[in-house]
Parts: sequence; structure tokens; C-alpha cells
Amino acid sequence: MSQDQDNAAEKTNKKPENSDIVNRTEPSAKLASVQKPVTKPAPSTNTLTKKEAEPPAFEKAIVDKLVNEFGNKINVIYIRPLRMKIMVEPRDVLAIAIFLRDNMGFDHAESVAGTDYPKDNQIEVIYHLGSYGTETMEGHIMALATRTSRNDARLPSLIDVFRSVEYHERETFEMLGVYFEGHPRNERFLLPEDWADIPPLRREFRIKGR
Amino acid sequence: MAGVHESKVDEAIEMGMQVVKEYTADDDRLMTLSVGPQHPGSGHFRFTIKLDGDYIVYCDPDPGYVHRGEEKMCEYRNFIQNIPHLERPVIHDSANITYSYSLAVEQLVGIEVPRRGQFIRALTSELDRQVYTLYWLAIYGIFLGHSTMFMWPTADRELFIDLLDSLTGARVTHAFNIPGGVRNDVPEGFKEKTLRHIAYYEKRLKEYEDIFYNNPLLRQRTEGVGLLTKEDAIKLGVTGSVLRASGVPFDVRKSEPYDIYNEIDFKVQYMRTGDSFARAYVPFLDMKESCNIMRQLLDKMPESGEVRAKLQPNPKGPAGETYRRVESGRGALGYYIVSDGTPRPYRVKISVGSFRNILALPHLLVGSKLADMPSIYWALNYWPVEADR
Amino acid sequence: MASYPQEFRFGNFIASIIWLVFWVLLIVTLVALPLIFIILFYVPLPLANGEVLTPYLFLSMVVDPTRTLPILQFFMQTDLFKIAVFPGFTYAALIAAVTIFVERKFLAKMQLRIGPLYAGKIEGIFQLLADGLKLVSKEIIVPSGADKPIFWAAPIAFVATAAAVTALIPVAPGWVVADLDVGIVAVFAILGFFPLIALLFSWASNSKYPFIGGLRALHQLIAFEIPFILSALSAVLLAGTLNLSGIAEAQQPYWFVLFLPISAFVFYISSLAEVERVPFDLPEAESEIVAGWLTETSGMIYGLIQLGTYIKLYALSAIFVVLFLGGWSGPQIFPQELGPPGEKTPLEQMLTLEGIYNPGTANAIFWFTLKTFGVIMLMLLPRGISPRIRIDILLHTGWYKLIVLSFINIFIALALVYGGVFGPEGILTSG
Amino acid sequence: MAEETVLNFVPILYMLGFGLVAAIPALVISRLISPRRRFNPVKFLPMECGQMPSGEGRSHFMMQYYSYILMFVVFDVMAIFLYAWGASLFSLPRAATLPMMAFLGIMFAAMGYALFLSGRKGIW
Repeated sequence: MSQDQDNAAEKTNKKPENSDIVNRTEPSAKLASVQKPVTKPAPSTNTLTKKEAEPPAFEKAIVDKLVNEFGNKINVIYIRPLRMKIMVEPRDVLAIAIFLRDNMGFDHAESVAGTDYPKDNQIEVIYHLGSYGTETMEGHIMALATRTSRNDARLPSLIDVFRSVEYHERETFEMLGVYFEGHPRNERFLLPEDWADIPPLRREFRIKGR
Repeated sequence: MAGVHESKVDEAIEMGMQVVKEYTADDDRLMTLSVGPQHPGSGHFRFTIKLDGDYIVYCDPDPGYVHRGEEKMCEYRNFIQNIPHLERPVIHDSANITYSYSLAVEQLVGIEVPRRGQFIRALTSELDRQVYTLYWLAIYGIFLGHSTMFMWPTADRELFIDLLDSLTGARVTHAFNIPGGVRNDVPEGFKEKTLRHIAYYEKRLKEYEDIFYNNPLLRQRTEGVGLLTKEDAIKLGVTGSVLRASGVPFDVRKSEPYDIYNEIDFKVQYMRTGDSFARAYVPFLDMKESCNIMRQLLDKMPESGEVRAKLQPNPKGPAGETYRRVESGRGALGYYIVSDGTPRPYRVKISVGSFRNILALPHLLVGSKLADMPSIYWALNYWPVEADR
Repeated sequence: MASYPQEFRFGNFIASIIWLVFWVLLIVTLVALPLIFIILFYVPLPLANGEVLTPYLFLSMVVDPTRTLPILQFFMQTDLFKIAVFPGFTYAALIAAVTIFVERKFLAKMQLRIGPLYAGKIEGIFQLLADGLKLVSKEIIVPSGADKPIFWAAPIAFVATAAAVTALIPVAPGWVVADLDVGIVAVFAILGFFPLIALLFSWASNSKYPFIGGLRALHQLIAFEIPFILSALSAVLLAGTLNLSGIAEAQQPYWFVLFLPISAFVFYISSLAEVERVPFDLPEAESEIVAGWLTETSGMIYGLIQLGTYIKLYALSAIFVVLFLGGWSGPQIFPQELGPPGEKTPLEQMLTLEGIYNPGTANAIFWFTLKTFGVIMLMLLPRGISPRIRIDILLHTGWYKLIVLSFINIFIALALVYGGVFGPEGILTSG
Repeated sequence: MAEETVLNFVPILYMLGFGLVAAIPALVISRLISPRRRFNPVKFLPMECGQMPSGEGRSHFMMQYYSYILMFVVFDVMAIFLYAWGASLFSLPRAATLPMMAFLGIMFAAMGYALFLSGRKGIW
């Protein structure tokens, strides 16, 4: 079986002659560490509450480093295997994002989600930050959350920190009405050109007939 | 980045930049061309390009032609009712888009999936990835004017559709992966049939390679075209085959193994060149590797056992939130679900690979030739319907 | 499960033909013949030579070989027959139609498909007819702002120009519409009209995609014109004449493709580019510019342009045959006269076309058609195995590689002439 | 071959005329039997992929490969000139080939320079 696989690996290495393909399990000093994720604990299907009782060490270290830097500006919501969430004030979000990118290795944003909380009169915008460059942290997601008022929803844009938030922030603007200061195009994106209603993902927007 | 055709790439970039710097985007000499939504080479998607002669100097994507408000619809239905409509965005890859959702809901509600159920779920996911990738490959073929490459994968896709049909009862939208496992056990003789299909399919893959990937004209058209460096790929946050073609060996199945994927022995296929050819070739390598995975899944699957955990009729969990992803045909597919303790999700955000990859389109198109547009655009592994959700 | 149509089997093909013949006979005997007799019963018939001209008498006069064959013979010598029927328009259009059908089936076999199947019961043989009817009955939409006269005239001019090329092709000795001393140059002169028509049409349709497509067509046709002309030059060097019939005659024992394979290859590639077929279909690249310069065509305008393209395909294949594959030459396989020797009954005279049938001509036509079809198949082949090429690669190929290749073969041809192989007293020169 | 006169070319014109005669009825018949519904002005807009057309269809548009077209104007004449020489090659003395080679050499030099220029995209 393994021989077959090795043959297959050779073949994939060879077939398109000038396209240099590398298999990940190739024995090389640089790539040796990536064998590790196989034994990595999956974010298994236990209940949420049980998980938060004892935070895993690696993730705890990441968050601790952040807390050491910023102190009580950071409100840690949860630490689970491969997942962390911190809540920050809008005025701190830019500095923390730059720190996350430069010192912690989170180099891109996977998604930007906005959640409307009419009871608190707030909108929460949450950036799920991931890492491609750091091989030990490929599975880890840092959720950077911040809240703004519903009536005048304004947040600093992270587009200069994470280029990948461009379309996600634009979508959040049109779906929830959060204005991102510094974003070049706070414009319609997915909705019809003649959309003339409140942003549809706010809770008071009702689907017709429901 | 030690690409073999580096000189070609440099030349192309230099030429492109030469043109781009001469004009501003609203120069009168530029021709504005609309690509889509009624265009043979766009899909349900539109982007406006500006042309200076044969070179594209500006590109503005405008998705949203098939926006259905899936995220809003989720807030009106309970966790189980959401499954059939959530798979509409990618009907060819519906197993994966519900897989990720099921993982998230299981975490919220707190259920364990039986081991046999996990295997079957992974198997449907692999089968559906094949179905999607074959369809994608077919369209890539016709975009480059290679009509045989359109017909062959479309025909071979039927093999996997037949398998899924016998397994789930539906050709495309299965609604088969649910929180707690899968709906049904595998039918009689499924394993033998699958192994037979895979053996045939691997023969066909060799033929694809001969007629398509080793074709000198195709090489000329795709090599060194639309170069995405590793740094840019990370910065733009692209995912899936686009990322792997740029030299980042990232695969959710490897870095965050869900279900039984940490028991499966497979390699993440990636290339370092980051051009259109690499982006077209990495999914092909993935298909080959996926055959390997499917064989292991069938071997290691427990002979009998439950396929579905007992679930209360209207499941609900404590208030909380989760973010789970799987590796779909277009890269990482993540669900961010907030629950407020009621049977309905409070907020669902679907983070799809297509929506993340399309950010690279303006980046790659500007400075390239008009004739390279289809090869760059479709190599981004972009499924318009999924991106719009 | 959907039921899949049966695969092509020759037995089924024959069986369905027999089935069709059976139905035709049945309808004729049961409906048509009784109807004719009923009409004849009531209609008074004219007199001829004092006899009542019954249908039988009329038919027997028609089939009288002493009356009919001379008329036919005379008609076949006229220019009108040559232009309208045999080496001219009908022959070309017929080959074009067969090409379209064969292309579909051929491509389908290559792509593991079935191809047209339902129209016409036998392997979809009437698909072309159905498509033609569909195109005729569709509305022709002229885009607003279009230059209407040019928009209407261009497709007609396209067909007419394609037909004019076929006028120069010698199908058999003496069977050519216009036998010019400068035949090959005239071919290039007429082919030069095509980029002009494409550009005019694309300009007239007032739309962006046709415009880009027209410019691409212009660049492409022009880039391949020079290798096209130069590759034909080496055949002219060996033959020593510009007359197409002369070139065909000059290669009686040995075809030029044996001495000029590179030229033949260059000519083949250039002809592919001239007819805008895959991999050189970039003027119509649908994934980039919708349908190229055909974007605004609709209905019969599209149909005419397609007809013109296929006639052009035939013409270029035929010129390839004349230049490199020895034209009509081939072993004599037709007998001296059709049917058994000796005295013939009038019916036999009629069936064996006495006086019209010429074994040499029949042989020439047979071989010429066969070779032309072979070349056409060769031109259809790349569509199944090749993607589209890009315009800068195309221009580079046309201007650098193909021109150099054709010059190499011109020098080979010169060496052959001065080495005494060809020429007035060359060892391989016939007659 | 007989004396070449203008009359020899007339059959080509006949053929062209027959092409017209065959093609025009197709359009006329199509025009007669096909529907003509003119109540929808949007239908007659030029193709713009489902959008309202923006800008002129006929605009100033320069392909970067214009230099190739200029080259064609020169080298097409050259290629046809070679035919006049090629057709009469048998009746010419062998020495007549030398000036021809010189002509080709000059042309090649010019062509090489033109191709070199056309490779530089900046000039147009």
C-alpha cells in the first residue's frame, strides 16, 4: 500500500515535467512539522459548556500573549480547541488586528460576520482570522469581535490590515448597515440595484409572509 | 518561488504593467466591456472590464444575480429544516455544504455521531467533491475551447451521480448529511460498485491528462498566466485549490481533521507556480488523491453499526456560538452559527470558498490579455451561486 | 433512469433505410397511384402524333435514350451546368452539407456522444434540414444603430465569395468553371475578400463583441495569408505553372506532398486559420467575446455565414488536394463502359448513361472527392483534441515559425528544380 | 493554354452571381415567413450581456498587434511578386535566381527588423 503511494507520489512529481509539484509528506526538514496536524485534537462534538471548563494549553498561550500585550482592553469570551474568541472595543480593534497580524501570525480573515442584537441595541461584527503562514496554527481560528451601536453603526475598516476582508466588509455594510470607515467602497454588492429597504439582515426586517 | 517558466511570467507581468501605467481607468480610449450575466463565459455573475487594445486595465466584479438570502432564511427555520435549502447554492457539492452545517449544529446541540455514520458522511463528501470537480473541469475545458474536455468529464460524472443516487436517493441535492449522522445506511453491494467505478475512473483520469493537461496549446495558454504569488495568495485569503496552487499546502482535512479524517492517510497536493495551469492542475491531483481516500474509507468502514445518533425531534442546545469548516470542492467552507437557546439559529453566516476566491479576480485580470480572461476566471474555482448564497 | 438511445449499428442503419423504402412504396401504391388514375379518368388528355398522350406514352418518350441523352449531353457542356451544378455551386453545397453531418457524427464519436439522432429516423440524417428550416423561420434581428445595407449584404457576399473560390477548382480534366492561367493567384485574390467582409460586418453591427471579433479575424487572416501564399509557391516552383489544372497534371506519377511535406503542413495549418476552425477559432471565441463577429447574427444571416464557411472549407481542402495530393489522379477503377458489353436495350442505355459516361472523368471525380473528403476530415480533427489558441501566440506562430518553414521548403523545391529532378527535362517530369 | 483575356475571368463573375442568386432567396424567404414583432425596443439593442449598452459600439479601438497589419501590406506584395518569378522559373536562365535571392535577403532583413519592432508593444 505504502509502496503504491510512493509510486503515485513519484508520478505526480514527474508527470507535468515543468510544474514542480511537491507532496506534503515529502521528508524535508522544513516540512517535517506538518506531520503533526494528523494527531491534532479535532474540535470534537462535545457540548460547549463542558469545553470551556479547561482551556487547551496551546490556545491558552496564544490568548495569554494577547492579554499580556493589551491588558484589560481584551475581553476573552472563550478558549476551545482550535477556536478562540476575544471581544474588543471599536477604538482598539485596529491596533489589536495589527498586533494579531504582525506578532501572532494570523494573516488573513476567513469571514466577517455581523450579528444584530436589538435587545442590547448593538451590532456585533466578528472577524474570523486564520493563519496560512504559520504551520502550527493552520487549524486555529481567532474570532475578533467588536460591537457598535445600532443607531449609528460605524466601525474602522480592517482592509488595510487584512486585504481579504474587502468583500466581506462590503457585504456586511449592505446586509447590516455597518459603515466601515476607511473602506473604499461602502456600496451595494449582492443586493439588487434598486434595493430600497432597511438592511436585510437586521432583525426587524421580516421576510414577507413569515 | 522557483518556477520553471518564471521568465514567461515576468515577461507577462512586465508587459501588463507597461500598459496599465499608461492610462487611468476612465480614459476615453478604453473600451468598457461587460462580461455577464448573459455571457457564455461568465456564469450567473457579472464583471465589468475595461480594455486597452488586448489588455485588461480594470476589472470590477458584481456578483449577486443569484442571491437568495440563505442566511436570512436560516433564521426562520429550525436546525433540521434548514438542510434542504442550504444545499441549493451548490447542488453539485451539496454533501459538503451540509456536512459543515451538521458539524456546527452537532457542536451546538451536543451530539456524537456514530462511527459508521462518520465514515459514510466522509464518503458522500468525497463523492460529491468528485462530482463537483468533474463539472468544474468540464467547464474549464469548454472555456478554453476544448470541447472534448467538456463532454468527457460530464459523462464520467454520471458514475458518481449514480453511486450517490443509489446511496441517497437523489442525483444532486441529497439532503443526506444531517446533524447526528446520515439518513440511511449504504445499500447492498455499494462497496464493490464503488471500487469498480473508482478503478474505471482512475483509467479515465490518465486519459484526461493526455488529452488536456499535456496538450501543448493548453500549456501555452495557461502557463505563466494570471500569476498569484504565495504572499498575495495569503494576503488575499484565497482558499482551496487556488491557495494550494500558489504553494501553500493548506487543507482543512489535514489541518483541522473533522470526523474520521485523522485516521485517513493522504497527502495534500499542491504546486508552487501559482499560475492558471497550477490552479487547473491541483484539483485534478486532488481527484486522484480522493480516489485513494475513498478506497481507505471503504476499507476501514465498520461492518455494521448505527449510522445516526438519536436526535430529539426539534433539537436545540444552550446559547452559544461556533465556527466549523470542512474542505469542499472550492476550499474551506465554514459556518458561523449563533444560537440563543431556541430551536432556530439566531444567526447563520456561511463563509464560502467562492466568495473568498473572487477577491483575486481583479488582482489577476488587470494587466492580462482579454484571451486569458476565461482561463483565469474559471481557474479561480468560483461557483457564482455559492458566492451569492 | 433515462433511456439512452441505441448505439450506431450498421445493421440498424440498413434496416431503417429498408423500412423507409417500404413505407414510401406502400404510400405510393395505396394512395398516389389510385389518385392518379382517378384524375386521369376525368381529365381529357392531349393528342401527340395522333395518339392520346397518356402518362405512359409521356414517360416512355422521356426515357427514350435517343431523345433524352443528347439533350442532357448538350446541357452538360454549357456554362450554366458547370456553374450551377457540377463543379460549381450545387456540388460545393452538397459537400458542405455532408461535411456538417459528418462533422457532427465524427465529433460525437470522439467525445463519447451519439450526435444528432432523432430528426430523420436514420441517425439524424435530416438534422441539417431541420436546422435549416429552423433558421429560415427565425426572426432576423437587426440591432439598432446597425449599418443596414452592409448588415444585409455581408452574409450574401460571404456566400458568393466562397462560391467564387470554388469556380477555380479543377475537379476533373476540363471540369472547371474558370480555367485561368493565373489560377492560384486568383484564389488568393478572392480569399483576400474574407477578412474584409468579416471586418465590414462586425463594424456594421454596432456592437462591441463583434467589433473585437472582426479585428481578431482581420489579424488572424492576415497573419496566415503570407505563409499560405508562400507554401503554395513551392508547388508552383515544381510545376512551373500557375494554372491549377496544370499543377494537378504536373504531379501525375508522384504527388508533391512527397517532396514538400513541410509546405503541405504549413498550408494545412494556414487553411485551418483561414476557415476559423479550432484551434484558430478565436474570432468566434465564445467564452471571451460571446460569439465574436457573429454575435449579432440571427436566423438566416447566421445560416448563410455558416454555409459560406463550409463551402470555404471545401474550397481550401480541394486546393490542398490540387496542390499537394495530385488533384484527380488515382488508379483507374471505373470500367470502360457501364453494364455488360454488346447491344443494349433502351432502358440499359438510359441506366448506363451512354454517351455521357466517361470512365476517365468518373474516375477523376471519384478520386478527387475522396481525397477532398480525407482532407476535410483532417481539418475537422483538431476540433476534438485541441483548445483555442491565443492571439499573440497565433501571430507569433504565423509570422515567425510558419514563414520560416515555408521558406525552407521553397529552397528545397529550388534545389529539386536545379538538381534536375523537376523542370523541363527533369527525371520526374511527366509528359 | 489559350490566350489569356479578360473573358477568361468572366466565369468567376458568373459563379459569384450564382452565389448571390442562391443566397438572396434564402434571406427573402426567411423574411417572408419569419415573425416580425417590433413592439419591444429593448430587443433591438446591441448585445451587452444582458445590460443596457454603455458607450458606442464603434469606437476607437487599437489592438496592440497593428504593426503586423502594416507588415502584411508590404510582404503580401513581395509574396505575390515571387509567383511571377516562380511560374517562369523553367524558362529563365539559372543566373536569374541570384537577383531573386538578393531581393529575398533584403526583404528578410526588413522583415526581421519589423518583427523586432512589433515585439516591442510600447510603440503603438
